[in-house]
Amino acid sequence: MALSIAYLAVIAALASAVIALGSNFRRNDVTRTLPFLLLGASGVAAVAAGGWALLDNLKLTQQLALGLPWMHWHLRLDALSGFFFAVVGILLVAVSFYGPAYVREFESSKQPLSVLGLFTGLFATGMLLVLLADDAFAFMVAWELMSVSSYFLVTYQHQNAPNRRAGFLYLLMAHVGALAILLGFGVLASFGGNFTFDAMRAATLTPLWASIAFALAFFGFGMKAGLVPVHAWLPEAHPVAPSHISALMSGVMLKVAVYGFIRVTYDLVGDIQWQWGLAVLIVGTASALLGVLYTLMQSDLKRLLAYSSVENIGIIFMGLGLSMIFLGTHHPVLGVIGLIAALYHVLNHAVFKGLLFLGAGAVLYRTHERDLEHLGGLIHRMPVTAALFLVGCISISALPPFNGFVSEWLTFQAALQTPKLESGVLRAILPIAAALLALTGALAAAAFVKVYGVAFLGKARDRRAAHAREVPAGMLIGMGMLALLCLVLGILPTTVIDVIDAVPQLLIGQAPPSLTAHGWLWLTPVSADIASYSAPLVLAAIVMTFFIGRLLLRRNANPIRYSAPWDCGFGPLNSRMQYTAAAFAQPIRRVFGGVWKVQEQVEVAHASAPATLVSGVRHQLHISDWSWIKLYEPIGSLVLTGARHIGRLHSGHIRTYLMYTFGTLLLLLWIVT
Amino acid sequence: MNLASLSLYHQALLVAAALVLFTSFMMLATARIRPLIFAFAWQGALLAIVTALVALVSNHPHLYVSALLTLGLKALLIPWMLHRLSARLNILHEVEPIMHPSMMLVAGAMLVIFSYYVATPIVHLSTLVTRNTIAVSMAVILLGMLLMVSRSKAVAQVVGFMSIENGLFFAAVVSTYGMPMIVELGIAFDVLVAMVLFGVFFFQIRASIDSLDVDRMNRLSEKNE
Amino acid sequence: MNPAPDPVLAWALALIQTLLFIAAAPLLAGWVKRIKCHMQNRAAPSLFQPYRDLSKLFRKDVVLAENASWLFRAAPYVVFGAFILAASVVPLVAAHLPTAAIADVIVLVGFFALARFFLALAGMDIGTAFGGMGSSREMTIASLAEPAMLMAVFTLAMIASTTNLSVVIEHNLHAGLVLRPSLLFALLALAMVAVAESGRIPVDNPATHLELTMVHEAMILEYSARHLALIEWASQIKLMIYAVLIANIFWPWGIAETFTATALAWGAVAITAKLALIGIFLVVWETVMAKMRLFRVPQFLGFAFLLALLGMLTHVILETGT
Amino acid sequence: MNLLEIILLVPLAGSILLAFIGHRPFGGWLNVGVCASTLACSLPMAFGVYESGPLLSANKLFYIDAFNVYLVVLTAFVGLTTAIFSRPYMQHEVERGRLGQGRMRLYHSMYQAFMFAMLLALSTNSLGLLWVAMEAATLATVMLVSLYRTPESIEAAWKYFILCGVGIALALFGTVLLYFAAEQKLGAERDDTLLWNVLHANAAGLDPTVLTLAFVFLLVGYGTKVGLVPLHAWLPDAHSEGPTPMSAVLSGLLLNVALYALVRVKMLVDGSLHSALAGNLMMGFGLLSFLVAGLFLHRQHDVKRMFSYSSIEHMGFMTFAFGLGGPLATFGALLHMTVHSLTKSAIFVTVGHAAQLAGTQRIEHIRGLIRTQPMIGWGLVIGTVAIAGFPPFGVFMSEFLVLTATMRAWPWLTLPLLVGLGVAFAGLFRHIHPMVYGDPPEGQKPVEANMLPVMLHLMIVLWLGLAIPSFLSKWFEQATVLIAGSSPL
Repeated sequence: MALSIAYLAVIAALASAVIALGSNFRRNDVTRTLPFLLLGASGVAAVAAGGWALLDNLKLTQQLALGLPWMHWHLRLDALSGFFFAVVGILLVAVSFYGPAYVREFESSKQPLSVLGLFTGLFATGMLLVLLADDAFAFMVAWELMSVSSYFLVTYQHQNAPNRRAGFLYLLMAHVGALAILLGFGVLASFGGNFTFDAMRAATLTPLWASIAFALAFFGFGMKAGLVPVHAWLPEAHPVAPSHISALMSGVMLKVAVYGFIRVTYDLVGDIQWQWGLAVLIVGTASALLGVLYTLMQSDLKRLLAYSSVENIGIIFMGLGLSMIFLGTHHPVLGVIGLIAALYHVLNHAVFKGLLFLGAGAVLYRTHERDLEHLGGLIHRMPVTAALFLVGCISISALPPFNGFVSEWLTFQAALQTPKLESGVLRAILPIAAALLALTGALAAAAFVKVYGVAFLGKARDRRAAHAREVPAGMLIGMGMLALLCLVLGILPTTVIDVIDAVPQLLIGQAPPSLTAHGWLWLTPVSADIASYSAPLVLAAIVMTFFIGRLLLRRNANPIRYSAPWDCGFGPLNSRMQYTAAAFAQPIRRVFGGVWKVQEQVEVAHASAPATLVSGVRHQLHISDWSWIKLYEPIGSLVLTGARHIGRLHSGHIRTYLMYTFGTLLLLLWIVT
Repeated sequence: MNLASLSLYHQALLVAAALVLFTSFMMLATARIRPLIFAFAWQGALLAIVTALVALVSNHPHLYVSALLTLGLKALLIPWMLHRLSARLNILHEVEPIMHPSMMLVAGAMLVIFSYYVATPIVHLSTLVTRNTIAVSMAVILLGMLLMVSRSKAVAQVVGFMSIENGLFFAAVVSTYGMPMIVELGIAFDVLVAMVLFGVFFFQIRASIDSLDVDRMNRLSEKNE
Repeated sequence: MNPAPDPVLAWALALIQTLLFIAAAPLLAGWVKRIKCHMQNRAAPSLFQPYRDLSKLFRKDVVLAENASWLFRAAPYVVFGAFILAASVVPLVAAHLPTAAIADVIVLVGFFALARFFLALAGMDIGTAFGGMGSSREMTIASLAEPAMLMAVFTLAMIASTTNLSVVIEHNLHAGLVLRPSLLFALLALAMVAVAESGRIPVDNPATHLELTMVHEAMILEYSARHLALIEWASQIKLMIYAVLIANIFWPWGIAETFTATALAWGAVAITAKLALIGIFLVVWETVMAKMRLFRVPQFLGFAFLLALLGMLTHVILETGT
Repeated sequence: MNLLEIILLVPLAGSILLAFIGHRPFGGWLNVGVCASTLACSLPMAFGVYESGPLLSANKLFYIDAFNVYLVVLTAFVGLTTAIFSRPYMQHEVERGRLGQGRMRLYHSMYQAFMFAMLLALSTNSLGLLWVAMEAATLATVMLVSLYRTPESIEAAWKYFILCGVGIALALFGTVLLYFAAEQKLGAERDDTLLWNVLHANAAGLDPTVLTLAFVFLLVGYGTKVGLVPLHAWLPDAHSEGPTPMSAVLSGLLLNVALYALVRVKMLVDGSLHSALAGNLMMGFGLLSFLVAGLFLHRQHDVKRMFSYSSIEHMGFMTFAFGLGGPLATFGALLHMTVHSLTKSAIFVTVGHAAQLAGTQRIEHIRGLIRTQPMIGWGLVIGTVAIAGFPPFGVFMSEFLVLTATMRAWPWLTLPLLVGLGVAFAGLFRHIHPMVYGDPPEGQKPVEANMLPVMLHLMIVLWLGLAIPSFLSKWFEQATVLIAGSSPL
């Protein structure tokens, strides 16, 4: 039953693709809205199926007569896939509200909407199928379907060169990652006998081969998830897609990669070694830290959000790494806490990153401007969007009582259980990771103060920002839904975790010990006197103090007077005098210098009359990613050099070619005799 | 085996085979087009003789047919066509300098040894009287390739190609007393058509690069790109 | 959630203690000011000057900048609320109060971050260069201070194997007099972080209004009347929280564990004495130190982080062994 | 006279007929008609074989079993679709003045002659005739390569002619050796010693050393036509300079036929040698071609040339797979033969239109196809996605199978394979991207294009990727059993 609901979700997504293709022929509101309706339906079905699977901890399997004659597609819906199903569903629903109004923007553009709709539908189909797949072949098919369709979405506005470049890079990375994953499956299958996941589960690998399989999966899925240093495609590809697609990609597609990683590592490979966990933890920490540092330096709103996805994926992998370390050292209980933290952050990041990308889309929709330096003062022009975006910012900055804080708190708690470990080295390393996580959180807060302060507060820096209007209701509903979720997930963690419990029960065979032992009010990871957090009370207290304060103070107060801000006596301030995004990040740029490749140049123009008088200053700043210079460009040039050398073979002289034939013949004859 | 114990025909056969090999070397050594063609014609003729002798000693009547075929095709028709073409393209008297001719001949000798070395295991199997000539036939093929590699004139290359065909036919005759008739005919037909096409191409090449020097045809390469 | 003798009493006490905390915060500020003046041979204001300032500010009419949005007006309340919450979590005179279970020390840091977040946004709301500058610097400093603080806190948490403040305190209380190198390092680190976070010399100067040196003051430049009062008060609470944390975690002696009148009285006396002492320390420190350049601050905090790290490592290596 | 002879006679007659009236306006249609009737005859025969096993013609000269029957159908099918495409295409060429009436006659006649040669090569039972047919295929196409009479095309044709001629000659020597070995075994007086089924029946008794030598010559000979590195030099030239329909059938069919011949021979040699020598040689050549061709892709400037390198790459892959042997790899290779020839011919069709659209084959001058003519642009990009081995297209399924088999047999060889796939993929897309996307140059007009073949092919490839229909899979399975001796199921 639940499985058939899941099918319903897939079919609805597929149908939306087909209908969108049909909409090529007659354009009107129906053909624009219908695909999104179906997408929404698919989302609802996905949430339903996923929720069901989680609540009842189902384990449903089925075979479809697709694929190879002797290897049909195996499908399976269990708690893990159910959880991710729900995550995907939530965002699909939000997008289905948001989309119809948003895509109006593209009706004027040269690309037909039908293409957008078609690949959006296929994209959703692909993601849902990946979650359902229960054998390597179906998995790879669905996986690549997801990659390819999202690639076409990235290149949707292919008239501008960055999109083309990003698209190529993205597809290449996706393909390389997929090949690694395929190889990983191959290793598992060669032990398991065939390519069904059941066989792989049953297989027992030698530690070496297990590590190889794990490494391949880690590389492949990490590449898709955007871990440092193979993240470079992500900030290129995500920003250039239409915003609701960016929301899906950053919010959900990366999570599908996380799903793949969890599925392979926890479920298929089996007995985890703590060294893997350490590797994951280190890579995750690096991604989190570098991700947020790069986030801080961006001035393109969507690019900034994309980099912050790298950061959050890093946090998720930190949680997974901790959990793997604990599992590897036989502390299943603690392993569960880490896993729960990671999963919870998966959910949270999907929600708030979706919200933020949709918000960025709303800004783009009205101002057609992605560069922070040209925005400003939107809180006056688009109050609702501003409020919703603020919720997103608070959540992603991990501030209580919103959802981002809960998952980070859980991660901290997991990290603080190190005294239970035998190895002193691990005991020393884990808290450092936790401290770096703290640094990440603080920098993230700084980054989003910058985003919000520059884009929404202050004065408009640009005519288009000054004349922005609030976006249509549909888009607001889409965002509002997610904003509400941010709050709910923030104040009812215990309830949510009660639902997520099914996943660790499935993977580790162990329910979280006492996370929710003290009722919905108290979140207690290990035990009550080790740590506890009561989000509802925190919220209550904040609200209470807030209103009491206002009541006490607003009594018989005179009306507020408005006047010009302090201008040091130099006459009125204008919007050019505001702090810019680059200026905001400048101290951090100096503190962490060397993390980026910074090219900064200041040109001072002197006035003619007195040479000392400065007539204008021009400041240019270009921040580039080391991973380009150190990793990608060398590989690329390597291939090109190889190609050039190979090219020499083709001299164009027929006698040379004859010589090849002759030589080959003689060589072979000599070999065989 | 000692030659004396063989019948006169056998000895004649071996002599002819040796001469076929010799003509290959002649082709390798001649710089002018015309003697090249003549050498090739001689090779064809000798081949026909060999075939006839084989037919005689191993009383395979159908080999007479292929002997005639060879004579007509390889010794008369194709050389005539080549001669006529080169006359019309007036390259009959062109001289193509051969780089290190002595090296060429040494290389040729090496090839003969190599083919002997390769062919020995086969020879041991065979019970045919002509088995020792298998190595020779393979040598003729390899020498033909060497000729094609060493010459840059289109005509010379065609001659080399045809002498490879000769070698093949030679091999077929001496190793298996010829292929089934239908195959023989098919091969003959193919060779003829090929020759006609070569003729067409000579003019096309001439028209496009007004020379028959294949080394000047190197537009299509990966280097310039 | 701790097995308090009588939940009602416990909650009541918690409430009272919180109010006491809030009420006492300006007093600490006044005390610090007064000592400072004495040390610098200036005529000292009364201990209660801060209360007078606050009440004056509360009575004044609000003047807002034209560009101010609702966020600008909401920020002070959020900030104040966050600090009240923080205050309610920290045991002042009595340990294991139920409120301590609402939020552990990590959440405490979270509250600080929340307040900072809104303050920084408010700073950018008006669209003046000062506000932006202040927010930028505040976020920079905070982002460096937070890991140091958490590192120090983690050391404590690992010693007491809990992040619940009152449990930590009880643990230290019962541990008796143990000389733990890790605690020493943690204390120093926490002190440095406290100095940085509560905007004291050498990181920031609460007294200055020199445009280019302001950090905290730059953000709140446009605030007036009750908004300003709330923010001032909040920062006084912040200072107090840090002081109390240091006092009660490292010298828990005297804190009340049972809710009897005598115990509580002793607790009150003890904490007053400790705070007075800490105040004096702070003043001495601020007097002998000179404010450092903004870009020296990272080194300062980096040193704090290093100390905290050392504390953690010494704990792992020396005190538990592998 | 059974269906088989008819299948052979139809194109032969068509060729002769078209040699006289091929230039008429309806010549193109006639060409299509002949191909259609060929296909029409091949289908019932295919089902006949499918129902009642292999069939041997009366004179024993023709032999159809599960292996070659589906290649016959494939050849007829792709021949038909390409003919459909070539009609408007060649008309456009005539309008552009690149071709005269006489050439059209030549073109159509040779097209059918080529079809005839390939069908003969596929269906014959005698290895000698197989050789004759291969040579005939070369001769038929060599005139077509130089159809435009440009210096480049003549050069390409000459190289094609000489290299393949020599190669084929070596193959003939290999055949002679086979015949020799057979006669040693079966005695000289029999006349059927060159027939494949006889040889296959007695493969075990053939002398190993002779067969080893024979295989070397045959490998070099037919390998030249398959386009194995380093014997491949003719292939890119011939593909890029000939008319596009020719490139489509060369890539899609001729290479398959050559590989077919090679595999037939390998079956004999394996039967005699009881060692993996033949297989290992094929694997070596296959892997080499696969990797080298992938690198070549990166520095191409001519779109057809680029895709011909991709053909080399894929042929290398198949050769590798056949060399690997074993049911799984063989099944994959057979499937790959099918999907590759379908996809590649579809791509060449699209590329042909694209080149007409832009008026050149230079990659840097082909821009903004999707804008100018969405059908062509999307056709090209989807086709490339398919050939690059992305699911759910069939190419992925076959590659998946071969990789699986490789992991079982030679785990460490999967690494170069995957690297090669990645490199080749990058090489293809770096060029395709600017071609299809972006804004078109000024005044680029759509052309009359018949995209039916493309859609048909890609649909089939997609279908094969999602689910192989049972009759087809049974068919492949029979062929696999024939070649590898056991079934993957």
